[in-house]
Amino acid sequence: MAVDMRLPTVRKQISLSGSQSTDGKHLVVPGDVITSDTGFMRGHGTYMDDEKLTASVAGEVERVNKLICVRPLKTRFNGEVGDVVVGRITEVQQKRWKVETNSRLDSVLLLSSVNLPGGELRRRSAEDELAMRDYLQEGDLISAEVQSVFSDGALSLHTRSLKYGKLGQGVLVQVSPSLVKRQKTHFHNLPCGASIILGNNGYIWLYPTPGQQDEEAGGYYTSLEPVPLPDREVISRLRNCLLALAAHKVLLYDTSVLYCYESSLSHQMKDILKPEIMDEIVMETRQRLLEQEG
Amino acid sequence: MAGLELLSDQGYRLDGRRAAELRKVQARMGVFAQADGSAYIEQGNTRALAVVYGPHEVRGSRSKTLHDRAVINCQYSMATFSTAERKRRPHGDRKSSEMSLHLKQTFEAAVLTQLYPRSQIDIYVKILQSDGGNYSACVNAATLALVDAGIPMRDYVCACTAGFVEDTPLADLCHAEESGGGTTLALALLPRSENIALVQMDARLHQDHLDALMEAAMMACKGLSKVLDSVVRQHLQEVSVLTRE
Amino acid sequence: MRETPLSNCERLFLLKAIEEKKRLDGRQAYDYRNIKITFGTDYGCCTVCLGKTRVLAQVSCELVPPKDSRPTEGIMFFNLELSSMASPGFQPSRKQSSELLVTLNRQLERCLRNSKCIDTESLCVVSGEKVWQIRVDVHVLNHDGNLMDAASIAAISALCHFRRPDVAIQGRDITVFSPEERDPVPLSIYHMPICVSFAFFQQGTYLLVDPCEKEELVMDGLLVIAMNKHREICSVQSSGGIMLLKDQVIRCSKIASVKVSEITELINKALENDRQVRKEGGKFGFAESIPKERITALKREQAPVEMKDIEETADEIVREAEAPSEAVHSPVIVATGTGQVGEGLQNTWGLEEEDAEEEFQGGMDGKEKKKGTVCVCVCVCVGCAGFTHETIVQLV
Amino acid sequence: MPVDTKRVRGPDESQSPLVFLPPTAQTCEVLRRPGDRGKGDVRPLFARCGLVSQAKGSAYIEAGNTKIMCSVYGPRETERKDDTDMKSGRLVCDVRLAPFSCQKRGAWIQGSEERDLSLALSESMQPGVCLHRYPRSQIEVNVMVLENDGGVLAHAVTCASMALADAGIEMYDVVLGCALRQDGDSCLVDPDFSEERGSWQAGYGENQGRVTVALLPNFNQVSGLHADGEMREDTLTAAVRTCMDGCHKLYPVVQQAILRAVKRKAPPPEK
Amino acid sequence: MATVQVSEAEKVYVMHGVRDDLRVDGRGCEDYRHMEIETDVVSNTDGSAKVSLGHTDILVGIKAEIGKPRPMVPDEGYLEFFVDCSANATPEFEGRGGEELGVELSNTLYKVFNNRHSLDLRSLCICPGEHCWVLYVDVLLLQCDGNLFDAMSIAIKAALFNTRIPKVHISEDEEGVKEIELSDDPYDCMRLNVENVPCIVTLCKIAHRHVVDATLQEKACSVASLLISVTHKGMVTCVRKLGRGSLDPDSIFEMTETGKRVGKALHAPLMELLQKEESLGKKRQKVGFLA
Repeated sequence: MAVDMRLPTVRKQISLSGSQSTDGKHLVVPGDVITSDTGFMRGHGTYMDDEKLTASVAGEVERVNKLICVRPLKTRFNGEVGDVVVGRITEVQQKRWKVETNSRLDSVLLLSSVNLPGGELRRRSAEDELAMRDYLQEGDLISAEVQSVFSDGALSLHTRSLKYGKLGQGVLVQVSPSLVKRQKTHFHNLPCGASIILGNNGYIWLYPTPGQQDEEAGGYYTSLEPVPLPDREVISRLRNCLLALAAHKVLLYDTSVLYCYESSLSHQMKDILKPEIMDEIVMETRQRLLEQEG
Repeated sequence: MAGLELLSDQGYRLDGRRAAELRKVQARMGVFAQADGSAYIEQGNTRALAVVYGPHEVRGSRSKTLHDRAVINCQYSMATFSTAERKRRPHGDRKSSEMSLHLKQTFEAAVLTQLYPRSQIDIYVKILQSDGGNYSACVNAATLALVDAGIPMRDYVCACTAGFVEDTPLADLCHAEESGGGTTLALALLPRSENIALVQMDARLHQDHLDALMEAAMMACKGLSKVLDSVVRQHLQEVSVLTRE
Repeated sequence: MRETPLSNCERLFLLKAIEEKKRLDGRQAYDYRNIKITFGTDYGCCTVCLGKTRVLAQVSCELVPPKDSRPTEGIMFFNLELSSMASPGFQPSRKQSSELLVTLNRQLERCLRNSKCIDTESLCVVSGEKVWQIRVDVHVLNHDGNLMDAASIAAISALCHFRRPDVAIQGRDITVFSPEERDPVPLSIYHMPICVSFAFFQQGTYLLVDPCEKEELVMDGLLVIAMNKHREICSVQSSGGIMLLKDQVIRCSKIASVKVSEITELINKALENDRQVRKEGGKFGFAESIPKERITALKREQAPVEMKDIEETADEIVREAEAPSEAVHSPVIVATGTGQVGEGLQNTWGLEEEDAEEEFQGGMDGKEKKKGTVCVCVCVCVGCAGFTHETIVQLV
Repeated sequence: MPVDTKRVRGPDESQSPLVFLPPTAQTCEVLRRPGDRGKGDVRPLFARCGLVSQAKGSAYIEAGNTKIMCSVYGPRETERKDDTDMKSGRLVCDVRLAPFSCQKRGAWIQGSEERDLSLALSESMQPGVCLHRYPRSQIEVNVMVLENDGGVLAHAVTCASMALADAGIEMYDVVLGCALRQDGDSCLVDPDFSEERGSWQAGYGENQGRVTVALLPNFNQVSGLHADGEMREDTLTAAVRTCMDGCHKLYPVVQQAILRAVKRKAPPPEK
Repeated sequence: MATVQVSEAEKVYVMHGVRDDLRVDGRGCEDYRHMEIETDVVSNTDGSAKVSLGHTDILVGIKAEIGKPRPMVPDEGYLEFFVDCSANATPEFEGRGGEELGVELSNTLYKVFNNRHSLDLRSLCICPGEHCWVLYVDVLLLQCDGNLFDAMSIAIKAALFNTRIPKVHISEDEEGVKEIELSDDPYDCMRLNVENVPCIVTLCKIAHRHVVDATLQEKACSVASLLISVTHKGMVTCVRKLGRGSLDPDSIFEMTETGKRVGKALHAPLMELLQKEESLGKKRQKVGFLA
C-alpha cells in the first residue's frame, strides 16, 4: 500500500529566454490581423474582416505558398484523407458503424469499407449486415485510415488493409491531436519490446509486439491469452511516459517516446507521473532530442 | 443603503479603488485535462471556472441539430457555497436560466458557428465565489476557455459592469456596490470592432447619462481585454516554446 | 405542436420589404400598432391589445411574512404565463418557449421591480412580521409579436388600477377591511416604466419598433429598453446574438423616450376614462369594451397597406391578360359535377348561385369590381396582420 | 413549489407530537424481545405471491408489523434509449414509503431516503436476475412499504425477489435479505423499529451499528451489503455471518410461498 | 466522464494485469495515485479544501449557519451534505443529469457520518433546544476520473480541519430574551476535532483480486465494489456494496480487512500534511486553480 499526499506545487514560470524562444514563430490571438494584403488565401483558423485576413483562433501562423492558416495549440481532430486514426465504436447502425475519433462529428465506418473474413472481394450479403455486431460491437477499438471527408466535416474511415482493423489487448492513451507528429508511418515496433500506433487523432494504442502467427487473423479475431508480465511492464511504462510527455507538450513520435522510455528506466514505473520525476524525465528527453538534432 | 457612501469625496470607492479602476484580474487557461478547453478567472473576489466541450456530435434529441451551423449550449451555475448566504440549488432557478441564455446569446454572436455544421459546443461556467459581476466573470472565463479549446471566434468577448454614482460612472462593481440598488450596466464587448454582443442595464438612469455610462463600461471592457490578451499570449508562448520541434 | 417555420420565400420577401422601408401592415419603421387598454370590473385587471397581440394582467395581494433581509418592505411577485392558447408553439416542455418564458419574466421583473416603480415600504404592515405581497399575473391570450411591450403596459396599467384593502393596526391586532367597510387604497406608484422593443435586421442595419410575429421570426436580434416619461431608463436588455454599436443603443433610447411618453399618455387616459365611468355609475368591464359588431365572416377592414402600386400592377396584368375565352366556352369536365368553371351545375348545398356570388363580391374591394365584364380581383398577399391576400384572376 | 392543497396543513412551525414523548427508557442491553423471540431469531414471516392482478407478478410480505408489497411489470421496451448497453436489460427499482408507514407522516413525493432505498434494492437484486436474457428491455420493480417496523430494505429485497419469481422473470437464484442491529456485544437479528432506532439515542458506546445483507442462498453470494454506525472489523464480520444465517432461515418460507403460487398457476395435470 | 467504454480485449488486459499485481498505470493493487490537497481555497466559506487525485478534482466548501437543533437531539448540531455533480465534470451531468449520482453520493455521506464518534456534534451546540450550528458540507465535483468516494472523504476531512466557526456570546436581557452575538475578531474562533472523521476506501473487485483507487477504466472492468469508511482507529462506520454484481462472503471479509488496513493508513499522512500546511501560516502561497 502506498499513498502519496502533497501540497499542490506552484507552477514554475518557464523562463522565456530570448535566445531560443519564439522569434521564428508568428503567434496570433483571435482578432489579430495577419495581413491586409489581399493576395493570400484564407485557410483554417482565419476569416476575412473588411478585406483583412484575421485570425480566429490562438496559435501559430502557417504559410504554404499563398495559403495562410493558423494552427491552434489544442483542438479537436481535423482529419484529412490518409490520416491514421484509432477510434472506438459507439454505435452499430444499418450498414455502418459510428466511430468516436475525437473529431467534431462522429466518424463513419461503412460495412463496405472493411475487410471481412474470407477475402477482400467478397460481396456484402444481408447476413453480413445482421452479423455486424459480431465483427465490431460498441466499445471496440479499431485502427483505421481516413478514406474521405464528408461535406459537413465528418470522416469516413476504411480498414481495407491488414495493418488496420480491430485492436486486441493493450492500452489506449488519449492526448491532444496536435501533439502527434506527422510521419511516414504511425505504426512502430519499439525496440523496448512493445508496439505503438500513434493515431493522428491523438489516440495512441500500445500493445504487445505481435508474433508472426497473428498476421493472418484478418483483424477480427483477438487473442485473449494473458500477456506476459515483462510485456505489461514495458507497456505500462510507455503509457506513463506518453502521459508525461503530453503533460509537458513534447511532440510525440517514435524517437521522443523511446528516449523518454530510456530516461525513465531509473525510476519506478508508478512514480513516473509524480510531478518532480516527470519534470526530470522530460527534461532529460528534451536534452537528448536536442543533442540528436544538433 | 443610505449610510453607505459608494464614492468618497476624495473620489475613492469602498475598496479604495478610483472610479474607473478595475479589480485585480488573474486568469489561467487549461485548468482541466479532460475537457476540450477550460479556464479559471479571478476578478477581485469573484471567481469563475469555465469548461468547453466540443465541437462534438449533437447529444440528446437530434431535432436540435442545425444544418448550417453549430449549436451553442450554455449552462450557468453557482457553487452552493459561493455566496455569503448559502444557495439551495446550484442552478435551475430563473436567474440562472436567464444567465445561461444570455451567455448563449453572447457567444452565438462571437463564435464562428457556421464553420461547424451539425455539431454542438458546450460551455459550462461555474461561479465558485461571487462578489459582483458574475456575468462578466463568466463571459471572460468562457472566452479564455474557448480560445483554449481552439474554437474560432471573431474576437475576444470581454465583459464588464459599470455603475453610476453622483454623476460619476464606476467601473467593475463589487457586490456591495451592486446590491445598493443603483444603476448597473453589464456589457459584453468585442473590443476591436467595438461591437456590443450583449448589453443589460438595471435600475433608473437618466437618458442623458447613458452615453457616459456605456463609454465607461466599454473602456473597462477594453482594459480587461488587455489582461485577457496578455494571458492568452503568455499561454501561447509557453506552450509553443515547449512544442518546438 | 411545433410552430410552423417561416418559408424561405416569405422570409426573403419580409427582409426585402424591410430593406425598402416597408412593413406588412403599412406602418412606418418607428410606428406602434394600435394599442387598446381596457380594464375589467375588478380593480387591478387589465387587458392590452397591441394590434392582434392580446395580454391580460391581474394584480392580487396577500399578507405574508417579509424576507429576512428586508423586513420593512413589501414583496412584488411577477409571473408571466404563456399558454398554448396564445400560440400553438407555446408548450412548457419545448425548450424554445421556456427560454422565451424566462426572458419575458425576468425582463418584467427587472423593468418593474428593480426600477422601484412602486413604493414597497408603504406595503409594510408590521415590520418583520406582515407585509403585503403584490402579485402580478400576466397571461398572454394571443401572440402576434412583441409580447414584452404588451406585457409591460398591461402590468403597469393593472398596478395603477389596483386597489388593495385597507388595514388598521391596533396593538398586535391587524384588521383587514372589506371594500364595503372602507374604500380600498391604491398603490403608491413612483413612475411608470414601459418597455419598448426594437427589432434589428441584417446585422443591425435596419431597425423596427414593435415587431409583429412575422417580423420577430426573421429578426436577428432584439433590444428592449424600458423607460418612464421622465426620460429615465429603467432597464436595457439586448438579446439574440446581434452586434450593436453604442450609437445604436443611444439612438434607440431616444426613440424609446418619445414612444414611452405617448404610451404613458394613453394609459393615463384609459385610467381616467375608467375612473369617470365608475364614478358616473356607467357600465364598465370587458364586456362593455368589446365593440358591438355584426359577425360577418368575410368582412374586412380596409388594408392599411399602400395599394397604389398594386392596383397599377393589377391593371397591367388585366390589360395584358388576354381573356382566355376558351376556358369559358369549353369547361373541362372530368366527371359529372366536377371540374366545373364558370356557370354550371347547381351546387350541392342548394344555395342560389346569386347569393354565393354576392357574398364573394362583398369580400372584394369594391373598386376592383367591374360588373358584367371581366372581373378581376387582385388582392396582394403580404400575409401580415391577418390579411390574407391572394392573387385570383377569375373570369365570369 | 407545489404543495398538497387538498389537505389542511398545520401551522408553518409545527412539530410532531412524538417529539414531546418522554425519551424511551431503554437500556443499552435489550434483555428480552417481545414474544418468545431470541436475539438470533427472525420474526415469523408471512409471504404470499400474486395479489396485484394487473401486474405481471406481485408479492406481499409481513414480518412483525413490517408490511411490504411489491409488483413487477415487464419486460418491456426500455424508455431510456441513450443507454448504450444493448446487451442486457435494465432493472428499474422504485421504493416508496407510504406516507402513513412511519411514525412521522411522510410526503408523497419521493424523498432522498426512498431514492437511497431504491438504489440499494436495485443493486441487491441485479445479481440475481438473468438480465442478459432481456436485451434492450426493462423490468420494473415497484415496492410499496405499507408499514415500517424495521428491516425495510431486507424485507423489500425478499419481497421483490418473490414478485420477480411470480412474474416469471428468469433468475439465477432468489435473493433474500436480512437485517441486524449490533448493540455493543449483543446483536439483534431482524430488529423492529424501536430496536433499530431505539437505544441509539443514548448510545455513545462502542460497536453500535446496523447491517443489512442480501444473499443468493444457493450460490452463497452476497449481492447486497449495507452497514452504518460504528463497528470493529471483527464485529462487522461476525454480523455479516449472522445475517447470512438469518437469510438461510428465511429460505424455506420463501421457497414454499413461491411454489404455492406456481402450483396455483400451473394448469391441472392432464390425466 | 462518469463512465467510459471499454472493449472486451481491454477488459481482459486489465484483469490479467490485476492478477499479476501490475495495473495499467504501473501501480500495485493497493497503491493510490498521487494526491494533491490544499485547504482554504474559497474565502466565502468557513472551511474549504480542494483535492485532486489523478484527474479527479473535488472542491469542498463548508458553511456554518445558525439553525435550530433537531428536536430528538436538542444538545447537538448537525451536518448537511450536498453533492453537486456539475456539468464541468462531464456534459452528461448537464441540467438534472448529475442529480442521481449526487443524491447517491450525499446519501452515502450521511451514512458515513451516522454515528456518534466521527464528529463531536455536541460541540456545535450553542444553546440547547434553541440554537446550534448547522454545518453545510457542499461537495463540488469538478472533474471525474474514478474513485470519487475516497477523494470526497479526504476533501471533507481536510475541509473540516480547515473549518473555523466564529465564537458566539449569548447575552440575556431583562425579559429573558436571548441574543446571540458573533465575535467580531476573525481569530476568535472554534475549530473542530477531526481526529475521528473517517476516510472512505473503495475496493474494486477485478477478476479474483481487488484494487484500491480504481480509475474509470478499471471501474468499468469490475461488476462490484465495496465501500468501507474507516476511522484512524480502524473502526468501520459504513460499508456498502456498490455495482451490479455480487460478492463471495470470503472475498467480502478479505476486502473489509484490506479496507480497514488501507483506510487506517490514510489518516496519518493526511493529518501530517494538513498540519504541515497550517504551519506554513499566512505566508503560504495559495495555488488554487492558478497552478
